[in-house]
Amino acid sequence: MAENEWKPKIIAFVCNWCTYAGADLAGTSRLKYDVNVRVIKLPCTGRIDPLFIIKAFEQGADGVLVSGCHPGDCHYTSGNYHARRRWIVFSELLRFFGIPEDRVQFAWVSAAEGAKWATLVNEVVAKVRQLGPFTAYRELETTEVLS
Amino acid sequence: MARVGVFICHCGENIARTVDSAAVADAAKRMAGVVYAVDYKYMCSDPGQQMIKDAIAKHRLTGVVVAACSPRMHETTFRRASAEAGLNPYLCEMSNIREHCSWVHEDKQAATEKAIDLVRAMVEKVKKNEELQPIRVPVTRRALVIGGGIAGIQTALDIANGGHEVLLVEKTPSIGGHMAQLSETFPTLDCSQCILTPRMVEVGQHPRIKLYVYSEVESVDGFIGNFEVKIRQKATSVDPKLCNGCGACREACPQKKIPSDFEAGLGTRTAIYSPFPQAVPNKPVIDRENCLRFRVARKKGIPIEECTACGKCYEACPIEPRKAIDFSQTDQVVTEKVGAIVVATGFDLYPTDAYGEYGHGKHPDIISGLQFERLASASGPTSGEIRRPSDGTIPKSVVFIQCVGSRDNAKGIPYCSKICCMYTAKHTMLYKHKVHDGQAYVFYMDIRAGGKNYDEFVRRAIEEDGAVYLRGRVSRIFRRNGRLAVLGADTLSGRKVEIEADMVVLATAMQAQLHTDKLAQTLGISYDQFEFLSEAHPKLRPVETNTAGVLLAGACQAPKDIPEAVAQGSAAASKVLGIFSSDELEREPIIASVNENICSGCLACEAVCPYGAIEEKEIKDRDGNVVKVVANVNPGVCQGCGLCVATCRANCIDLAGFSDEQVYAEIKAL
Amino acid sequence: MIEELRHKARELLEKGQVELVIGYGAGSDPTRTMPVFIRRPEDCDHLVWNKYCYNNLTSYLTWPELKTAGKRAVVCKGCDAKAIVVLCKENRIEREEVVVIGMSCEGVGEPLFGKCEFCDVRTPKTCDIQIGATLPPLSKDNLFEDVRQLEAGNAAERWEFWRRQFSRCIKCYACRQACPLCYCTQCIVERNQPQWIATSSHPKGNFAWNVVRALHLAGRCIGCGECERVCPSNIPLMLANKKLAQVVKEQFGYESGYDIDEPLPMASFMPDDSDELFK
Amino acid sequence: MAEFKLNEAKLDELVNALKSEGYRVVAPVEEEGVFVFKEVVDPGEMRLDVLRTARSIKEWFFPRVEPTLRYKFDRGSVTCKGEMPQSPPKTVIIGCRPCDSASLPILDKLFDWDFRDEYWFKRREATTVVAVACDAPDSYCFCTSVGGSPDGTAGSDLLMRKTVGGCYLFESFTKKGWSIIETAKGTLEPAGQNEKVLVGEVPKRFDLNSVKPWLDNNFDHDYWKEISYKCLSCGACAFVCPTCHCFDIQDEADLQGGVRLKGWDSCCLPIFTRHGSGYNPRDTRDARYRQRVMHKFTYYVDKFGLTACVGCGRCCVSCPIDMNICTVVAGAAELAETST
Repeated sequence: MAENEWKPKIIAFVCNWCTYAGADLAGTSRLKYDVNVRVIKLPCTGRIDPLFIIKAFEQGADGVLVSGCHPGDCHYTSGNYHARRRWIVFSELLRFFGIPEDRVQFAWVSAAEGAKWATLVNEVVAKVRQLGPFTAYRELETTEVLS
Repeated sequence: MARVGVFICHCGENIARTVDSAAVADAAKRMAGVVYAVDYKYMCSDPGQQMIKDAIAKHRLTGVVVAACSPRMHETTFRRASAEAGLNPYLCEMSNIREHCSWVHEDKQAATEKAIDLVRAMVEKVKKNEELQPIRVPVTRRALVIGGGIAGIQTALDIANGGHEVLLVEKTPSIGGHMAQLSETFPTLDCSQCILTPRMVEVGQHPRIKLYVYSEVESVDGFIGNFEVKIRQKATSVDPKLCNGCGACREACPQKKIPSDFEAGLGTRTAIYSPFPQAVPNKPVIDRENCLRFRVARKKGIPIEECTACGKCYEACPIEPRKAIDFSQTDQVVTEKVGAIVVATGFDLYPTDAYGEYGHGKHPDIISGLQFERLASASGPTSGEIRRPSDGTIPKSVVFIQCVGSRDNAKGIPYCSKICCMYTAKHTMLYKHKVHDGQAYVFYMDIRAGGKNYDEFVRRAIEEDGAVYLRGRVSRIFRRNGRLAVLGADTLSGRKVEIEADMVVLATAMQAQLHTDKLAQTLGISYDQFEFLSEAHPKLRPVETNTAGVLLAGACQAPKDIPEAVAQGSAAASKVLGIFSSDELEREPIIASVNENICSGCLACEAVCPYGAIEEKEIKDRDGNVVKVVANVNPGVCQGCGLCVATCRANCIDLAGFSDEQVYAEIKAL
Repeated sequence: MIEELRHKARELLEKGQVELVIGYGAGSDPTRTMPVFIRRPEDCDHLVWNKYCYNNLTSYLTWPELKTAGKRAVVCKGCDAKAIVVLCKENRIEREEVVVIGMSCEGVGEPLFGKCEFCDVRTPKTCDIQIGATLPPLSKDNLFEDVRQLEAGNAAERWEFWRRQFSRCIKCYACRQACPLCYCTQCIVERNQPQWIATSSHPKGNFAWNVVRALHLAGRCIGCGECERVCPSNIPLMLANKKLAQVVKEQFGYESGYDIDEPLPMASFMPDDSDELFK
Repeated sequence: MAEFKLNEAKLDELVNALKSEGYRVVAPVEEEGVFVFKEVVDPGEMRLDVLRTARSIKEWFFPRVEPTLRYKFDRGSVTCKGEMPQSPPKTVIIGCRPCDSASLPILDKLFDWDFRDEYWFKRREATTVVAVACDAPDSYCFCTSVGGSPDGTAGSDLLMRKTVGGCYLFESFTKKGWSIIETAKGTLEPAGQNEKVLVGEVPKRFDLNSVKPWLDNNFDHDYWKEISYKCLSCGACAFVCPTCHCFDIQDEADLQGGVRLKGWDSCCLPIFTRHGSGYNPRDTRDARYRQRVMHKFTYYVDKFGLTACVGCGRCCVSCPIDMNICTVVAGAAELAETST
């Protein structure tokens, strides 16, 4: 069945200090998680621009994961607080425009939470698998407007 | 045209077991812009690094991607290797195919595909990388310490002894702070002044410490290594160069009834005064509020020069020919350049007026802990004898109440003042040692005696010196035939208690020094709702603030006892010495920069920057007219978080190392 | 009211209190008006005021060529005047350099524009000279009704709704050009290194553009509705703007265009902002 | 001379007849509160009474975006594949106004100038244009000032004129037009000798002959600033215009390959003609708006002998600040009068 052939594509935008380190920890602890996630490292969740997520979908992502330090633990003291506001607003907008909530997951994963990272990735991939490929977005691809 | 070299590490079996490194190398060879790709058992080994260096030379690489372990592990290794081969280190990137791939996946084919993706992403990114040069900021190796209490003194001495100049600014006429007011100190009961005054003298005489007493910091500009501070020296009306501190002026002053802050209101002082005998510097100042001549001048509305009232001090001054007394002296504002600033403004005591039920102020024999210190102090108003302020009799029974203000949400102070448990225990001992037949009672909520020899100390107060500890709050205190009836509850026995006391001592809460918020704003550092100054990170950067080059010491940050204040003073000093270790600061070039052509100057970036690294910049035309205002990043201050970049709607601010172009390339590659 | 308006404007120019009055003039037909820039007192008779005064004239305040025009007066409805607050917060203008002539307004448009049914600034809050009687604010209780209605449907329905709407966008950028808060020297869609947003008006480019347009107005949009009014394809842009206004109000307790001292919600934070969204 | 007429009541039959003959029928249809030319699904949605659709019929020949080229990357090398519009379906546009029709021959010149634009002509060939004469023009109409008329025939294959008796007179001018009549024969009836047709009046607002010379000599006239200082610099006017034809070429690519797109552009947008250096020869609003007027009323005339404006009034209607090109040109004409 085609469902098996389709490999969900999840792009994860993570901060360098907490979540990236947390993912490293998952590795050093040899925890196993789903292979369909690709991590892009940034200094801080505060650096993550909503445009990244739009672009990720345009590039064929079926799901996006955004993760950084827990509130209060930001390496840059307030980066994730600002990011939190940004995501609260942005996720509501995406929801309003009809993008299923399960396609964009926001999380806090600290450098000590390797296990949380592993579970998180598995959950996100599972949810996206349930939704299937993000064909709705793919359909926007058409360049023919009228003919 | 990009010439990227890709180096795939097996990490022994660690990667190779689940990722087909050779296949990744082959795939890499087919990526646009890749001119060389190879896999090797241990890239981080010397031969591995040599392969990279050779390839850089042989294939004239413009970028290097090492697919191996986490960059947190070996990024520096490979960047150094690249640099040694003459490639800018920031043109070297790592793909994490171990922690993020081989170690967390089992299916070899899938893991290999993922590894290829991760390599492709980095290849695309590295093509957009730019050569970056470390940022160098010159450092003025000279420190400013604000506050002359024990924390400030310790900091100043450590920095000065470390070989650098220090400016120590104190707002009162003498350094010493609260510690100078204390009688003995817990848990050793050694005399506070005996251990403090030698340090004060050392400061006063230190060749590298410049003392600004009776002065306050007015403004601070600049950034780490390059601050410019304006210091206001209030007019002391005494020429410090001429005055020899003989004290004749004080003797002569007719204004003798002014309540003394140093004596916590239990003693008096003259209008021309120095706060206490061991003051450093030992030069008096004229308190212009209370000085007769100034009062008359104010009343008549004439300039002080024309006023002839009193002048007893002037006559008494033995200095010839020019007297040390100078009524016409005015405030001076001096500008100094410093490279680092340590804030040590200390604490204040919670005003007990808020506790009507405890009647502080209504009855002279209900006093604060600090007042008790003065009573117990050999240099105090009663030369160390415990006597009731009201009638000078010796109190036979004293009630000590802890947590007055502290841990009382109703009074708006949820936090614990930390030192009260200890000093109350100390008070009961001092009292017992001075009044052998006296009885001390202590009302407490909990006894918090964490610290070296602290709990032992409290136990001694109870077991050896017989202080009676009652767990509970006091509901009311009122006068009854010359004594004080203290009504309270003993929550352990569940009984109401009433104690006939001759004196009541309130362990009042510590709070931030008045106007700490103003100072914080001048310094551009943050503070909490109680106006205690905020550290950069509660665990890992307890001494730094968010503003690089501004550090904290002592109780201005949170309630602290003397050892802690001193320890933090030394910590702050060591940070300063670190900053001063070379005449240039070198910093990672991962910083933001503004495209001034398209910046519209809304300054949202300035609002969000956690470090105050962004300020307005005026763009002027040739005639000097301001054409527009844009944001400007101070490379010396920027820490490279990139918050401003994602905040900017027009994306006209970008972050080196994580630029829009680079992230975009990564997203496209995945 | 017109006479009062003209009189005040004339006075400002005569007394040299302003160099320029930006107001409404007669349009090409009785149901329209056209912005006019008036520099001479005698021209003040060109000013008009009626229910066809749609435009939000504060858009002109941020024009570089007018920055040098010295002190300016601008004729504002209550909704328009809210933009002044944001423009000041964002350093576009100095409050002192602009004289706001606030018109008491019973609503514009025929039939009445949607925004006017929930107007709580029929008498402008931000204004230096008030023209016309003070009018009581209207209830905003049902302000977000249309938002709720759309949200009643499921994600697929909403997606379909917006896909249909955005596919009709022709990328003429009238929405952006008319918006008083779209003042960027270079709009993000005009960035091509990298090209975050496809400039072509195909569904993909249109979706990205409309997401970003709405997002960049989050916590800023003052609800003057110009974007929607000027859209030649009649796309319900205000629906998205209102959604974000609702989020910002409910989550951060902030309403744009009222308090000049409050920090901008998207450039500030509270440690206790909701954490629900986050795993 | 009309030989046939169609009873209003039979419009649906007409549409069905055309459809069954394999025509794709395009006509004014309501979409989200605006009228645009769309393929007619249910004959009932066709609205011949609509005077002015939001956008012109231009987009049925010159879509707002179309791919012209696709390419693939293979390491260093690129392989390209030109993309010609696959021959478009046989189409009939019913219910455009004579002004819209008139725009087609004007643009034919442009698209067959230095090279023949197949994207345009393939669609032109496949499309039959059936205009409806205007019985009730409005104050925005100024076709008569630019050489058109409410029942002009330029560019139409067939013109429908409304009669007092609630019928449409059919008059064809081309083979394409005639084959429509052939197809629709069943629904038509012979026209009477002297049918009373309803045709509206459009007053002439200016004289082209006096406008052009003035424009030619007044590139730097203050007039341009006076009329355009408040232009918001949006592209609405150009995008709704039947004759505005400026387009932009954009590449959209990823690592595998990409597509080169041709899309509408507007001389009023701030970045129009901005150079790579950042320099923009038309950096000011008046320079850009002047370009719009000059292009239509003199440059195009010089190059192709035609005025690139058909007086449909769409730009005036959609302008956010009510700038009115008719008034603008009329103003220029006045200046021309006074200056001589």
